[in-house]
Amino acid sequence: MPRKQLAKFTVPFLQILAPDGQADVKLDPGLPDDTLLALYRWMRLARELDERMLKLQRQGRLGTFPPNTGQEAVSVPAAMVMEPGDWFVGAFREAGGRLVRGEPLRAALDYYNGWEEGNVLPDRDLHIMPNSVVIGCQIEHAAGLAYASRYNKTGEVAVAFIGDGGTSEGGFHEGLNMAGVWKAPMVTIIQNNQWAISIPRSQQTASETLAQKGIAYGMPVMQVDGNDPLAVWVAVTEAITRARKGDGPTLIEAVTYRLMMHTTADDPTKYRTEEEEKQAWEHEPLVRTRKYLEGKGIWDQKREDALGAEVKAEVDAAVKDFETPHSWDQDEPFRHVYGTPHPVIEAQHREFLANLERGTDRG
Amino acid sequence: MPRKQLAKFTVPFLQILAPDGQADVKLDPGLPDDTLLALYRWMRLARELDERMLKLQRQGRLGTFPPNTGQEAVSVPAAMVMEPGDWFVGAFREAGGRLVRGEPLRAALDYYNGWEEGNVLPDRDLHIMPNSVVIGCQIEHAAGLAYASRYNKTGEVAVAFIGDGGTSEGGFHEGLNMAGVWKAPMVTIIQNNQWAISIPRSQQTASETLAQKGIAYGMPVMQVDGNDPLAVWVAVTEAITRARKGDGPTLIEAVTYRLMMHTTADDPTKYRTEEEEKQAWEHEPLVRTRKYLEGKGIWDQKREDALGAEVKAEVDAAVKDFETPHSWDQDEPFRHVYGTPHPVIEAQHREFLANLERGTDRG
Amino acid sequence: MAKLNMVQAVNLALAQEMESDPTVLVMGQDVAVDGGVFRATEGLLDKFGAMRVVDTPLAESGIVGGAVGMAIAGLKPVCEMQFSGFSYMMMGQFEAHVTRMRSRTHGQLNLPMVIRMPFGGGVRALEHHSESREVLYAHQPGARVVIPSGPRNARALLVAAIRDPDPVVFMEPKHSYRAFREEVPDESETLPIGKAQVVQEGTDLTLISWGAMMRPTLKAAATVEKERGASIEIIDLLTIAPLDHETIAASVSKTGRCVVVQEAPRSFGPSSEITAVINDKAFWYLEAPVKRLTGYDVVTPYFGREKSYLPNADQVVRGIVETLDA
Amino acid sequence: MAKLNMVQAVNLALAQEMESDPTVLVMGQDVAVDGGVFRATEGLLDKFGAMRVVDTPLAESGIVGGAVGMAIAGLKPVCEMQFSGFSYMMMGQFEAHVTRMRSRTHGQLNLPMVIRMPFGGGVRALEHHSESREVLYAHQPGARVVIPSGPRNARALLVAAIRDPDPVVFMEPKHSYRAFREEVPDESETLPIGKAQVVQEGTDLTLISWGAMMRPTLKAAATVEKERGASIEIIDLLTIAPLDHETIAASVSKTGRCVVVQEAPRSFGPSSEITAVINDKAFWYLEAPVKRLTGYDVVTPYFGREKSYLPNADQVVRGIVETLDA
Ligand SMILES: Cc1ncc(C[n+]2csc(CCOP(=O)(O)OP(=O)(O)O)c2C)c(N)n1
Ligand SMILES: Cc1ncc(C[n+]2csc(CCOP(=O)(O)OP(=O)(O)O)c2C)c(N)n1
Ligand SMILES: [Mg+2]
Ligand SMILES: [Mg+2]
Repeated sequence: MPRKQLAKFTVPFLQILAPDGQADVKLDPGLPDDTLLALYRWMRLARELDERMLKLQRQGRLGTFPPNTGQEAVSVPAAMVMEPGDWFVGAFREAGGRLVRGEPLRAALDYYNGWEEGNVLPDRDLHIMPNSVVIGCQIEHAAGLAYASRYNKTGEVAVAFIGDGGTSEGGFHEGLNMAGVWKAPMVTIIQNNQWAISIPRSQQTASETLAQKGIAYGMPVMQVDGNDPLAVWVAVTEAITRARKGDGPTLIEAVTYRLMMHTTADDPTKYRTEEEEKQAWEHEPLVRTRKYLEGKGIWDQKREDALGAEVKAEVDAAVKDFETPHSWDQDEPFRHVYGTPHPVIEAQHREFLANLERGTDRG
Repeated sequence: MPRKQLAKFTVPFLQILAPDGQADVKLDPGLPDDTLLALYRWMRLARELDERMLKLQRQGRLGTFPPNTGQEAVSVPAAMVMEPGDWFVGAFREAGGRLVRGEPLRAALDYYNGWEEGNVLPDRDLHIMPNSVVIGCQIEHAAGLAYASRYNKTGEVAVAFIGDGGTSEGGFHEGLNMAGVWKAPMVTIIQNNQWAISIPRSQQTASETLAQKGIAYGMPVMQVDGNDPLAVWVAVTEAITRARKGDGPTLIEAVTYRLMMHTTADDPTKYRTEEEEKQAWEHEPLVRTRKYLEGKGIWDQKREDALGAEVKAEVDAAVKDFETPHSWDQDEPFRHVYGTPHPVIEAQHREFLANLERGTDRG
Repeated sequence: MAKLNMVQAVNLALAQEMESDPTVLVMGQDVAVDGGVFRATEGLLDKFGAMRVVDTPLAESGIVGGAVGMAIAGLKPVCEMQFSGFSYMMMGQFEAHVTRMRSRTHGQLNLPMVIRMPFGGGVRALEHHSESREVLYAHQPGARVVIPSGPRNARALLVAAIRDPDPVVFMEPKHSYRAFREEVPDESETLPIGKAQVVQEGTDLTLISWGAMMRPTLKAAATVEKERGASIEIIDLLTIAPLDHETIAASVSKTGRCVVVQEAPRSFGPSSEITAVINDKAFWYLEAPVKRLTGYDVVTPYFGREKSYLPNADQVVRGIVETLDA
Repeated sequence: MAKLNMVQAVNLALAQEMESDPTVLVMGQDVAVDGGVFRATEGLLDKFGAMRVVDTPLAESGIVGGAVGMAIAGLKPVCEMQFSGFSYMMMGQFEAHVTRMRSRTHGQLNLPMVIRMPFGGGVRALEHHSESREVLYAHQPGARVVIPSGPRNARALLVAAIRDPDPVVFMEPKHSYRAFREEVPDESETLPIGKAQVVQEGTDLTLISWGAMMRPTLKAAATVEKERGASIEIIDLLTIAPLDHETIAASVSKTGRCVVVQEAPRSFGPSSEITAVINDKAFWYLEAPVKRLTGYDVVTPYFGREKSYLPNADQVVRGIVETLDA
């Protein structure tokens, strides 16, 4: 039994919708028209929100935020194929998916303007986890949520997102390994947008694909064109189905591109060329989806204009709401250190209120 | 470009010496007789040390320690193929390899009897890292050592060890990923001894092999029979050669078995059967190596007895030395908090000495 | 009522809470088949099965991060860190999520989870098995840090910790695991988290400690009482964070003198906080400086030197006498 | 001599040390091509090349663990944690190795490495970008914790940290990064690590702070001096651990009154240690309790509430007045 091959692995790739809007007929999932229209609408809304937030930020009316422009075809279809009870476990670049899951437009505005109120959902049962700004942790949370699904036999699936950069963190590894051992109903989607701030994908890891990292945990893997919402739809559906059946977790790499800056505090011209960005725009997901819809005869310029007006109005309303002066208490944090009172916190709470009242006249 | 296969990976396996002592002639590296005899001697010495330490521990003459019995064919040949400048980066179950690298027998005795003196090597240039009791950290250290080798163009290779359990830690992941990106001259050897205390390999990870975890980092991988010193010799030699040439890191899984308890504080009957242990003893490395030497006509019972007496005498001498009363200062730690003095430490140092002098008569 | 040591008391608390609340589960390295390296979870696997007594991979961050997910999904995970010395691997999860989830969501998501960890020296163990680093957890608002000192309060506090709506770091002084036994009632009982206990009233000096240091502390108090006829009030903190300022301040306001005994290194240790609280709340009553008897600001030595580095009753006696005479 | 802000001063220190010592290298996320998210490492890649200015994968533990290996092999890595809020991911490496290697090997292996991290609030940043948690590092013997307060001392201390034979956690108050400029001499200069600086002498009260809090502290002192004619001695700690007991004790022994201003949460914070040191060394000189003006024991709020949570000059003024009048 000398040198022999013990095990073989392959990394499949899936693309259905080409950049020109042509779908591979053998692979097209044949989604109903209203589903396709909803899909496009969510992506447009997410894009509109990004663009408005960027404007607000530049005008000093909003804090720093990470735009998801160019990546709408990842989180939007993923969120659409999830069941209501499934857990949406984001990193911080899944604005589209969050909207699909029922997060109000305004939540992102409040959150990125420095208010915890943006994390308070209309309903706890929306099963959306808050952003995990600390990268990698969310994969471990998802493994635990998925474990709980098995524990309580709820059939819920945890769908987690992480960036290409995030795959280097220990938390990515520990979470996926546990999910593998637990055969946990979990789907992990790497949004490989080619950049982790200024670090290109090639300097993040020496592996040929990010999908293959799932081989380390004995789970099925797949790379998909992340600018192709149909491929994402099919891949995530397959993975969720497998998870819900009790066949364990899946790792999906969605290859996409971060078309804007990392956050509004970032200047991409320091580390990448305009040429690269221009090329990437040619693969972006909205245009190709629109062409696909046009090809199916369910879309045209008139409808496009109407939708544009519609999402603009929706975002307008949210921004108006957001900018209506609110009277959120400054002392709110004191109410949420613990769920039960403690004299140390209560005393400091009083001290805080007294300081607040006295103001900061002298600096 | 629909569903296609992006990448293919295989996990090769290597065994040269079968449990019956027969070597695969095509694969036998044909090591010189004196090398083979030295290899066997180091393994016997490591075994002898384990057995004596176990006795000492049971008699209350030594603290807790983790025996390496059954795993000698991993760290011993690996250490033998290393160059003097290469870095030996152990976990804590590489007693054999440490001896090969020049660590005195007595060091392990002092270390496991609660004295930092066991970490102080006769020469800093032995390039042996202290045990990393905290699992996983050592892989990150090795990546840094290997980076420094490239930085200083020394050609040194860092050879790191970790257990099957250790592969679940984030440090394993972060260290190997960095090594991959850095094309660092590093060889990582997983001692898959089937158990992490009471957790069997099958519950540690869902991956079919541990070797395949290297696919996540884009590095060559190999599984070897870890009870076969020739296979380890060949695999580590290949990997070190590749590393020294500048072709980057390798991950090797050595399949072996922890024949004794996890540490002397552990009771394996709680979690595994005698039957399993008995079977494992049939694959242990010393007997098969001895048979191989006998087959080559360079070993017999007489030489075996002589070697037995020799290693016993060597261990006897180390134990005698170890048990000779020493006068290591109790206040030593105060001298090594920092390399330069600070009044806070100096004041506490004086306080400590005063307390020490006064004793603990009243409890 | 049975005479139990602390390991058995912990085991009892876990078994009873798991019995009465099906959402409670136990997870960690070697907690199931092996029953825990200290046997604190022994027998639980047989009673409650592998879904509720979970042997995890070797991954502290994964364990705690997994527990965060479970807690959000309605479970009450009791995680075990095999030794506190390995718990720092999960500090990222702890700081970023364990302590913050409630505040982040204004209470919409809370984490009823417990992180148990044996800590402290005195058992002649390997490196990383002897530290006292409770401050690393205590300084982070959002979690509680509880340290029992004996079997009975360990049981009662662990039950309270499991029932607490918020994360509790439950640090078990391993030196006390099998050091002595106490009567522990069969029926479940709790102690309030956040409250210190006056274990003995007195008028001349307040002696404060917690965990394994309670034993040399009590011994020293008895010695000084006998030798000097002093009346010493003794406080067992039980909860390190948030600290019970009232009990400390009331006692020191009465006695005017205070000695704090701690195993952790001195600088930035719990006794510094206690001193600061006394400074805030009882300054005008102080007749002598607060005396901190602590571990030293050195890297915890291996066990060959451990004994001389752990505060002992003799030092406490001297500290008390010095403070009485000051 | 040029007028630099703190980011530029840090940059200057790095550039000059790299110039004069070929074993010094810089590593971290986005430190090379991007020049660091705060531009502290800008231009270094061009000057020193990619081997010495290393853009790493997104892995804090890997960065610090890698630096441990490099330091043992004779290099002097200066690691950057992008924000202190992410540094807890490397706490396992820090506790187990960074702080212990020297002690473990009785000095045979030492770690001349620096871990730089921007910390603290005041820049309207996202969650995890505003905390002050220096105690988590300060409580661990074996490493030093240094916090500059201005461009000139930042440069001098960073140079000293890089040359130090032991690991230094170098925490940069990001609120001060671009807040003001100072003359920074071209020629390299150092400040001793472990020494606090008396930035103003006085007789009525000792005012202690560090980092970004030095600004409201100085402002408050000027106000009280003007309004009350009080003479205030001001200490800038510069090194948090190990702490400069002498300077603190000497000052408070002289003034009899002390106010400490800290951004971190109050409980188990640096000001508690300072209070305890004063209790130990200057108790009999105290005419009033030490006043701690600190952050609150709450989870650091997002920036919508940040301003009311950061100690401000007004509070410091009131604290000083109260302490003078006590
Ligand atoms: C643990 C941790 N380290 C560092 C950071 C700082 N940081 C924020 S985003 C980012 C890059 C993330 O890249 P990637 O994972 O690819 O996600 P993307 O931003 O591209 O969506 C970094 C380094 C962080 N948030 N968390
Ligand atoms: C980070 C960390 N967590 C937990 C432990 C406690 N512990 C010591 S050895 C061990 C099992 C190690 O298993 P493996 O990696 O397979 O190595 P082996 O003991 O089999 O050689 C555990 C859990 C540790 N030392 N470090
Ligand atoms: Mg990215
Ligand atoms: Mg093992």
